Parts: sequence; structure tokens; C-alpha cells
Amino acid sequence: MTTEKDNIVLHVADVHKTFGGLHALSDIDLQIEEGKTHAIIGPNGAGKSTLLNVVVGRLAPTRGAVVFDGQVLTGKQPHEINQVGVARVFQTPEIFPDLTVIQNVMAPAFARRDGSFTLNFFKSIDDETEIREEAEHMLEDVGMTASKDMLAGSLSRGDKRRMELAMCLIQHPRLLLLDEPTAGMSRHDTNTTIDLLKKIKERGMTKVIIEHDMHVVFSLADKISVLAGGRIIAEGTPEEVRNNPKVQEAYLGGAH
Amino acid sequence: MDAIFLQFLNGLDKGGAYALIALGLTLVFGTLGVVNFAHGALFMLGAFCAVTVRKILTLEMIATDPEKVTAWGTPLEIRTPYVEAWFGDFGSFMVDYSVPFSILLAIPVMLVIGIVMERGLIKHFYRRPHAEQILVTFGLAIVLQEIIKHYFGANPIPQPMPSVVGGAADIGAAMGMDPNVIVYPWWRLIYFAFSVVVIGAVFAFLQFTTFGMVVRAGMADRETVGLIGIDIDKRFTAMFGLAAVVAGMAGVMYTPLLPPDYHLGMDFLVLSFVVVVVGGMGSLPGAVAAGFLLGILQSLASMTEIKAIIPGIDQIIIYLVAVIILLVRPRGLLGRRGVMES
Amino acid sequence: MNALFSMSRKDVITFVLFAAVVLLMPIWLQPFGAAYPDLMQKFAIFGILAIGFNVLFGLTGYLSFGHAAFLGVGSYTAVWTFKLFSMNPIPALILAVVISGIFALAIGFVSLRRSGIYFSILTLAFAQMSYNLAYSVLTPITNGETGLQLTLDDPRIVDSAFGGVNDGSLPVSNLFGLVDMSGISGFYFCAVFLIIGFFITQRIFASPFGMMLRAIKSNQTRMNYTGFNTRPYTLTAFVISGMFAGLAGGLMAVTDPLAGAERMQWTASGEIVLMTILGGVGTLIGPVVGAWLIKYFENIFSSFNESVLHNLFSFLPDNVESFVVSVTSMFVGEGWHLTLGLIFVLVVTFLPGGMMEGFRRIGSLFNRDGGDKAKPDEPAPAPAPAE
Amino acid sequence: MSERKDGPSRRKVLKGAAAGLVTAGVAPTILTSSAFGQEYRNKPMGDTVTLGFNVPQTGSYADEGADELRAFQLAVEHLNGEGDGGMLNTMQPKSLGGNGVLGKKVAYVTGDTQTKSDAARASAKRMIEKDGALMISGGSSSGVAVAVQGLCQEMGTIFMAGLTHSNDTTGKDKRRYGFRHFFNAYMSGAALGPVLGQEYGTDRRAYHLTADYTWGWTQEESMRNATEALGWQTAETVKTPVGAGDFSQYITPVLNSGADVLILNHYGRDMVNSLTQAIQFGLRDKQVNGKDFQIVVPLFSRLMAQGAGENIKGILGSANWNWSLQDAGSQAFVKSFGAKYGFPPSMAAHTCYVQTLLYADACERAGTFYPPEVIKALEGWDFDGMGNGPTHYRAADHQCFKDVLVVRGNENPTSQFDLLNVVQQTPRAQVEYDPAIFGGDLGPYEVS
Repeated sequence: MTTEKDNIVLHVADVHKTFGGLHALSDIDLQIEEGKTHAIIGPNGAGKSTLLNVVVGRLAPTRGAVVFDGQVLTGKQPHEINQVGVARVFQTPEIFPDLTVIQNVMAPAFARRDGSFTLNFFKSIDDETEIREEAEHMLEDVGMTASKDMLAGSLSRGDKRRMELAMCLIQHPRLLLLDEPTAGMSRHDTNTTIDLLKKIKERGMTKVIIEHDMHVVFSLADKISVLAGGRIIAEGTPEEVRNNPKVQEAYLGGAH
Repeated sequence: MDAIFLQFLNGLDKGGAYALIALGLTLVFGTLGVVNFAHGALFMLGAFCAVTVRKILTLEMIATDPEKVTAWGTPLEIRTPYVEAWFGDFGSFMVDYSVPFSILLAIPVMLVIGIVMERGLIKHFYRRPHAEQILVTFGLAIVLQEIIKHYFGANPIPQPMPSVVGGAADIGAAMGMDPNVIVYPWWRLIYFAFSVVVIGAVFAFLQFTTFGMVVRAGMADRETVGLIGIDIDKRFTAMFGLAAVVAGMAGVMYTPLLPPDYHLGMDFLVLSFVVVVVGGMGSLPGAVAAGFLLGILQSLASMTEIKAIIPGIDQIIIYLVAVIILLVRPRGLLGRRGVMES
Repeated sequence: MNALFSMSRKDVITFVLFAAVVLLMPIWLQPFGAAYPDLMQKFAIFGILAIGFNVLFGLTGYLSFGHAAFLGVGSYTAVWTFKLFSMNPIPALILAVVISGIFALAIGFVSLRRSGIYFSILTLAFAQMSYNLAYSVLTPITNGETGLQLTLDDPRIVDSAFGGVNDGSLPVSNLFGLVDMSGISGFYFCAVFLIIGFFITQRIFASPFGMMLRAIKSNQTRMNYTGFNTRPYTLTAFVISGMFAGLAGGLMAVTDPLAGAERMQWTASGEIVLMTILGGVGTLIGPVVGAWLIKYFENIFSSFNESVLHNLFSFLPDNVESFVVSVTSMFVGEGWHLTLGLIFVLVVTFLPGGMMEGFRRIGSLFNRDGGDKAKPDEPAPAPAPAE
Repeated sequence: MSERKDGPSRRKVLKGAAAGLVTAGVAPTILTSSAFGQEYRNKPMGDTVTLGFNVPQTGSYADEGADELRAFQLAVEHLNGEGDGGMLNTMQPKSLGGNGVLGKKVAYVTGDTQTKSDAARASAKRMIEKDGALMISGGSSSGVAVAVQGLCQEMGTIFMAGLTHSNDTTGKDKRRYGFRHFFNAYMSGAALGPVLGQEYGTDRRAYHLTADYTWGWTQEESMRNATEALGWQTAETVKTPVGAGDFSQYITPVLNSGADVLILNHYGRDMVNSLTQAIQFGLRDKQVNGKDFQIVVPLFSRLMAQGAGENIKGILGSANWNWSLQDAGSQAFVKSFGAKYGFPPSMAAHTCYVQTLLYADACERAGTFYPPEVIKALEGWDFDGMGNGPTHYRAADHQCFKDVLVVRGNENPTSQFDLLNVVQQTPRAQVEYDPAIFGGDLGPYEVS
């Protein structure tokens, strides 16, 4: 399809994934440009989450490879993939419910600074002022300063998502994968989140976002890929996609 | 060859016992999500149902013989069991068959014990961490066995099987081989058959009754079943009772092979956990398969020829097999994903 | 959890109080009839064992059911060091910690490939194999059922090089010939290690490493996608707690040079688990309290016999006395297990979170301002993990 | 006799001081002279002397432990002049007067060994360190006996072993402070051998099932030596894991091994289980090599025989003592025990009772509780009237030598306690051996 460009940060190259006889993904070829927000949309069961799972190493593709910034990610462990700069927000928040909010946000900062394993058990966490301050700033950004000492498990679902976003952002990933970041949020929370994501965009972070909410998609995305039945059926700017008859037939027609 | 065949028989008989004990454990785990360290104690209580029945049947009328005295100076006692005095031959028949009779007592008693345990204690622990379930059920097991020790003492108490099946069956001769080569105790054959019947009955119950279907659905997804308006709790209580009954019956029937004492349950506890985990937590067929597999391997590993190659292998075979299986199959033989991995 | 952040002063106070409580045992245990060297040594040793176990179980949530194996390995190593080299406890303890650490590394490397109950059973299996082999075929190394003991003809090459005299009696472990390791000095020796161990655990709890371990317990998936390789973390925790167990085993040999196989049996492993849960999983002090409680019951409650009870209740009228004695005797002496079982059931039913939860509740009774959940100063009892 | 052989060593003083610190709890005690007053550990200062009885109260041997405890209580009563005096009336020679020991009233403390070395040592230490026990007795397994005996040597406290049958207790692991009245595996073999020869002939093939730990091995070795001396062959010796529960996988190979005798070197629950199961396999109904198949259980106890029930009938074995013995000492003991508790004593109870009396008598004769003197009074002591005929406490290994009973499971018991018949009282001369064969070293009289 498209040729390799210089500013491609993630290349999902010819990926197939089958479960038993079921083709969850076929011939997926996706190129994400640096600094852009790339939305993947599609009806339920189209294979969106499977695609993200292949990218972060939770699932191994049956065929094909995922290349990030010139490195092949396929076959790497999830933590290795994160260490090269890929962070992910999950559809159902994956957080540390037994830690406080601030600890939740500090932990990823340690991963960024110290790598996947360090044995620093003699230094008190209190002396890690830099990381703590950074985490506090991050919480300020997502508007959660007030709840920083609460147990994360006791947060509302919306707050959990915002915190998870903060956990990813504090790592300054080169690529941020967002799996329905506003699902289950109130309109107000959704708008706050959109604002937040726009703010990150200004910082030049590359994002891949899976979303059902077209409002979110069209206010954020630079480029959209439409997935249906495990294949990319359309790709382009929001305008192009909106006007693509195939998309309207397969997806938007049904949804609206 | 004969030796291997005999060891295979041993394995079946052992495997039947292991499977029967593990079945209830995995049932409780699968339905209630409770790690029940008191399961061994239920097995022991079953065994003591048999002891109690026999005790009652052999209650003795005590008369003293004024002529003779004991070595410590009290008049010699003449003891006659009441049942024999009252029912004559039928009385001695009842004493002879006390172990099978005990099942009649064990079923209701164990059912009640199981339900009381579940309603009184276990149900408060459904949502608690497994560690706390372990502590409370372990504590309960200690309490139960200490109560038994208080009333029955610590010594093993022999429970003879009915004299008709007291000897050994010449299986070899029945199969047209030389006599006296392959002989196997009748009671062990009965135990094996019994375990097959009970396991079959439990499976049939879960497979073919509505009750069983609801329970199986509950095992798969408790919340959904709760949502569609079925009172799953009541059924789960019944499941706990059923598990107690299965463990109890296994205990009753085991008494002729192993004279029971109060500590019996603890000896089987670790083993039954290994069986359940090797089979896969919460998987009934897995528990049965693992029971037979471990039973047979244990028997074969005890052969002198094998011990000569690997000394001490019979001491560790069960654990060794458990390690290998868990490394090859992360969730045991037939375990489901996501169970007890938190 | 904000304890972590306001730490320093609070942790210092906790530490000083803990050290004082441990060192003053000979005084405050007096009224409980527990102030004799052997029991106090056991308190210190099992305290070390429990806090070490808590680093693994309390922080990462990995429930090892075979921890007694490391205790046994530590003991065997220490006794062998005594036999081969020197009666000085220092090399014996160093070797005990190192060897049990290596043992833990090997077992942990394999067992940590699985989690949940599968991990527990793997550790159980390894420990039971160690126990069964030590009891039987490994008798040349372990002296089997009888247990490994010192003998007069042990080489003890270091001691004899320095002109140790053989006066026909078995040597006693001693610190450079100055302080015997039996009796009260043995207790203080162990107590120092308990305090050091407590300090180390305190550091671990308050460190980023400790937070990572808690995070693993909380959500391992998130750890992976956050860029942490959880295996080295859990393995480190496993080895650390194995080394604590090895130290405890070594100290058992130092204060009493005998190492028996039954130290590795599953019941011994189970006891460690029970101590930790009884005291309070994941709290700093809870496991130590649990260990003390269980050891106290084992040693003191078991010693009450009927004549002791009759003396105790002699102030009562005769018939009341004999009734009281017969009821009480069910729970002490040979009935001490019953009491222990009842305590397990009662504590876990009414005090989820163990004894520490009880202390917290008592504390909040006195702190009238303290709302129920206003300030969780110890790590709160872990909520039920999602299955 | 002087209570002090030599002055207290510096270490002893330090220990005394430390002990004083513990007992009194506060530092100033160190300065008072009372801490220096003890020349040996736990010297009785008041008008009582405390003995420590360490028996299994939990675990499989709890009933045996309970019986031992009954015997201890009875012995204490008799020593203090209460009750009918029991064996105090038959003991020969005797220095005890039924007024306590050396004028002090005998008190006792108890502990639970749990049949585990660690627990037994902890319990013994508690009795020595906290309760001031001057002597430790009891126990129901050799592992525990050896472990506690080692401890007692270190602590300088005399240990009068209870039920322990391994050769090691007074062989490889013998200690100056440890004494055993009970017989051992070697004596079982030596006593059983000739009877087996008479009963089953000299042309037999024996199959051994042996508990896989030290006691089992010494038992197997002794039985092999005894039977092979008769001309028997040993078909196979198989080790079984302790606590195996189900022994079927070890019993089936016996069926077609060509052996015609099965020797079960098991004790306690293992014995109950393996014997019960072996009989279910029809072994006793079998004919091999034209002879009736036989089962032998080298070490019998009545309590364990109860557990095996009917299966014990007709089985040969050996025992230290049985309540049916007709000598005056045994009868006196059975009489006072039975009168107090309503049933006859076990052999574990007998050995514990005798050990307590022997210790007390030795103190009386030594004129002091000072352990080295008491030890010397016990070493080489000859006595009679305590069951099993004239008995000798051998100085070289602290093993008692006396007649050994060969017993058979009673075919027609007259009561629930009448489970064993004494087939033969094997004379002491036949079971004696050279102490050198088992090695070991007693160690010193004086310990720091």
C-alpha cells in the first residue's frame, strides 16, 4: 500500500492473527506517523483490540510483524515493548488498586528512569523527590491532585481512566495506545479528556486511539483507519473517511 | 509382568481413593471459590462415622464375675455386646457389616455437618482473600480433629470389613492364569468400584439435573447466574453438603484399609491438594484424571526394580510429577485459565 | 500508606520501640512465664522467619507453601559448618544465608514461572521432596530422622588449627571463645539479628523496590505494560525471604546445634503461613506478633497439666474447682491444639487482617477523633483480590 | 559425700549469673550472691525437687504419651509416700523411703514432644530453664530420644529415656547423661531369632519391609543378623516411606517373591497399617514353598496391637514388658496402676515408671542430686523386683540388660487388654552384646 516514509514511527506490517479457524486480523498494514493521532474505528468485533494486543505483545501475530522505530517488536515481552517507548491505556482500566493514586503514577516513572528492573531497596521512596514532584504535576494535569492519597481501587471509573492516562503520560512514551479512553465517561469527563489529549498532542506525542465515540474521534484524529471483519477497509483523513461510501455502508451507516 | 499388573491394580485402587477425596475439594473450590483446608477433616469425620456405628453396635453389657479378679484387684468383667444379646445372629451380622451400614449414617450426618459448616462459617469467607480462607479452614480442621481426639483418643481404631469380603480375590485364576499369582483383596476391589460409582454419580448429577446445570453455570460465571434471578447461594450450600458427603463416604469406606485416627485428615490434605492442582483447580474431570495418574505412577515407582535405578523415587514421585506437570501445563491437566492465579 | 511518605520519624519511632520491646523481653515476658532463654530465642528466630516470609507473601502476594525448606537448609548448613570448620556462629550464619539463598534462587526460578495456587503447590512440592529425601536417602548428609548433631570426632579444622582443646565434651557454639550461644546470651545474639532483619524489612517496605512488589501483588498485568519485568522482582523477593529463612535456620542451629528433617515438613511451612496471616499479612509487625503468639501457645499452653490447674484454681470451692479444671484442661496441656485452632478461627473471622487489625481497632477506640478510615497508618488489610 | 567435686568453673558462674538475670528479670540480681550459689544447674534449693516429663501429647503417639504420663504421676505419688507404694515394695535393693527423694518432696512438670525433635528439645529446655527440672524423662520415639539426650548432655541434666528402641540411643548416639531402661532392636532380634527357628524352622526366606529411617534400619539389620544366623535367607529388603498410609504397592511384590515370611520393621501407625493391609492381601492364608506363610512384627506394643485389632492374632514379636507378667514387681505395678486408672499399664508406662524410680533411688544412694554423682550411682547398678528379672544398668553404654519377652498376638483374649501372650521370657544372657559393636562415645561427667 503505502511506501515507507521517514517519519513513520510504528509499522504494522502484513499482520495476520487467527484464533483456531477464525481470522481475527488479515492483511493488516498500518503506518503511523510521528506526532500524529491515528484513530482506529470499526464495529464491535472488528479486531481493534486484537490489533492493539498484537502491538503491545500480549498476542503474537500468526504472520507478519510490528516494527517500532526500526525495531521489530514482534516476539518481545510486553515490558520490553514498553521500555522502547510504547504505553497503553486499556479498555477496562488496568491500575494498581491497592496503591495510592500518587504511587500509581510514580511507579511508571520509575520504570522510565530505572529500566525494567532495579534493586533499590535501601533508598527510601521519600527521597525520590524528583519523581514524586513529577507525579504530582502529572496529577495536576489530569486534575486529580485532590485524590492523590486515596487508594486507587476506590476511585470512580472515570477517575481510574484519567489516572491510567496519567500513568502512561508520565513515561513520555513515543507512542501512546488508547483503547476507548472515554468509554463509560460522562459527557463532561469526556470533554475534559479530549482537552487533555489535545494538550498532549501539542507536545508531539504519537497516539493510536480506538474509539466508538465519533465526537472524540473527529475532534482528535489526524488520520483514521476503519477496521471491519479483521481488515482495513478504509484509511485517510477524517474528512476522507467520513465521505467514504464503503465506510458509511459498513460502519457509520449502521451506527448512526 | 505379573508385578506390573499388580502395581497397576494398586494404582487404580489408590487412584480411586485420591480422586474421591480430591473431587469434593475441587467441587467446593469450583463452586464457592473457597480453598478448603478442612476437607481432610471431613474425610476423617466420615471415617469416624464408621467408628461410631461400630462403637454403638458393639456396646457391651457388663456383668462382673465375682469368682475371678483382674490383676489389679477389681472383679473380672464379662462383656457381651447388646446387639448380640438382643438380636442373636442378626446382631452379629450387623456388627460384621458395620462399615457398609455406616454409610447410611454418614450421608445424613455429613450433609448436616457440611451445611452447618458452610452456613455457619465458610459463607462469610467467599469474598475474602484465599489466605484468610486457608487460616479459617485450617483452624476449623484443627478444632474438629481435637474434638475427635478428645472422645476417641489418638490411637488408630480398627474397623474390620465384613468377613465375607475379608480375604483376597484370585483375579489371575479368574482370568485363566495360574492360581495364586494375581490376588487382590476384595475390599480394595470394592473400594475401586465404589469410587467409580460415586464419581459417576456426581458427574451424572451435575450433567443431567437442572440443579447440576445451574451449579455448573455458576461455576463458570457466578454473577451472571445470580443476575438471572437464581438463588445460587442455596445451591452452593447444597454443593458444600454434597462435597462433605462425598468426602465422608470416602472416609467410611477407607476405614478397613487404614484404621482411622484423629489425624487421618491431615495426612490426606496435602495429597488431595496436589491431586486437585495437578488436575487443574476447579476441574472435576481433571481431579479424577490426576487422582488415577498419580496413584498409578506412585505404585509403579515403588517397584524395587525402579527404586534400584533411582533411589528414593517412591518418596518423591507424587511431588516430582506435580512439578513436571505444572511446568508443562501451566494450569494442570484440565485447568481453566484465570482460576486462582490472582 | 501515607506512612511511606511521612515516614522517617514514624519509622524511626517504630524501629526504636520494636528494638526496645525485643531487648526487654526478659523483663516484660516475666509475668507471662515466657522469660526463659529457649523460648525467647525461639521468639527472635521465628520473628526473623516471619518477617522474611512477609517480604514475599505480604508484598508480592505469592504464597509459598514450602518455606520451611530454606529453614532446614540453613540449619543443615550451619551444623555442617560447625562440624567441618569452626564453632564460631558468624561463618555458620554467613554460609547458611548464602546456601539457602542459592537454594531459594533455584526453587524460585522454577516455581515463579507459575502464580497463584500453582506457585504454592510447586513450592510445596519442592519442600516435600527435600523433606522426604532428607528423612531417608540423604541420611548420610542429614542424619535422617535423628537429625544432624555435633560429634566429638568432627574435624573442625579452623578451631583445631587455633588449638581448640578437646576436653571430651561437645563444644558449644561461641563468639570467638567469648560468649556462649546458649542461654540468655544466645537470645541477645538472635535478638540483634531480629532487629537488624526488622530494619532491613522496614527499608524494603519504604523503598521503591517495596512499592514495586506491592504493585505486583496489586496488578501484575499493569506492571508488565508499565515496562517492569516482574520476574526479577518476585525472584529477588523470593530469594530475600529464603535468605531470612536460612538465617533463622542458621540461628536455630547456633543456639541449639541440631538440624532435623522435620524442620522442612509441610506442617512447618504451614506454620510460617499461619503466623503471618494470624499477625497480619503485609504489616511490618504483624508477622512477628503472629510468630510469638503461636510459639507461646506451643510452649506454654502445652505445659499446663492438671496439677498446675488445680493449683491455679485452688481458691475455688472444691466441686467448682474440679469442674473448672476439667473444662480448662480441654484447652491446655494435650488440648493446646484445640485452643490454637479456635484462635485461628476467631481471629480470622472477627479480625480480617489479623492481630494488627485488632490492635488498630483498640487504638482507634482510644483515638476518639479517629474516624474509621481516617488514617490508615499501617498498610490497610489488603482487600480481597479479584479472582 | 561432698556435693561438690570441684569448684564452679568461670563459665558456670557466668551461666548462673545469666540464669539469675532471667529468673529475677532485673539487672541488680547480678550483684547478689545468690546467683553464684548454684554449683550445678537447677540444684534444688527449697524443699521440693522437680522432675520433667516430656511425652507426646499431640500427634500419633498421644495415647502412648498419655499412658506414660499416668505412670509418671503414679511414680511421683509412690516416691512421696502416697498410694500403695507400687514397685517400691518389690524393688531390690532399695534406698528410697517413700518420703520423697533426699528428704525433698517430688514435684513434676510436663511438656509435649509432639514426636518431633525440635518440639521435644524446646519442651525439655523449657522444663530445664524455666521450671528448674533436674531430670527429664519420657518420649515415644528414638529420634526424639536421641535429640533430647543430646540436649541433656549439653545442659548437664540427666535424661531417663522412655520408649526408644533404636540401637543408636545407647550405641552410636549414647551420652553420659542419657540412660535407657527399654530394650533395643538388637535384643529384639536376639530374643526372637531362636523362637522363630523353633516355630517356623530353619529353612525360610524372609522379605523385609522397613520404615525408611534410622530406627527401621537398625531393626532390619538386627533381624537379618538374627534370622540369617538361623540359616534363613533374605529374599528382599524394601524401604517404605514413613507415614505411607497405604502400603499396598509394597505388599504386592511380596506375593510372588518366593518369600515365605514377611518381617515388618514398622512401628506405630505404620505397623498398624502395614500389618492390616498385609493380612488383607491374604498373606497369612498363603502356602509358599510348601510352608504356611508367616508374618513377624519385631516390636510390639499393646497400644498399637489394639489399633491392628483382629489382625494381630497369632503374630510373633518382641516386647519390653507386658502386664500379664507374674513376678512380684510387675504385679505390684499393675495392681496400683490398674486400681488408679481402671486398666493395665502399657510397656511404655512401665519403662517410664521404672526409670523414675531408678533415678530417685540413685539420688538417694549418691546422697546428692549432683548429676555426675547420680550418674555414677546408676552406672553398673544391679537391681531386681521391677519386672523382667535381675537387671543390670551397664556402665559402658547406659543400656539396661534384662530378660526380653517374645510375645504372640492372643488368639482368644479374655479382655480388651489381653492382647499379647508371652511366649518366652528370653534370658538376659542371650541378648547381651559387646558395647563396642555399636561404637559411640559417652562423653564427660562434668559439663560446663
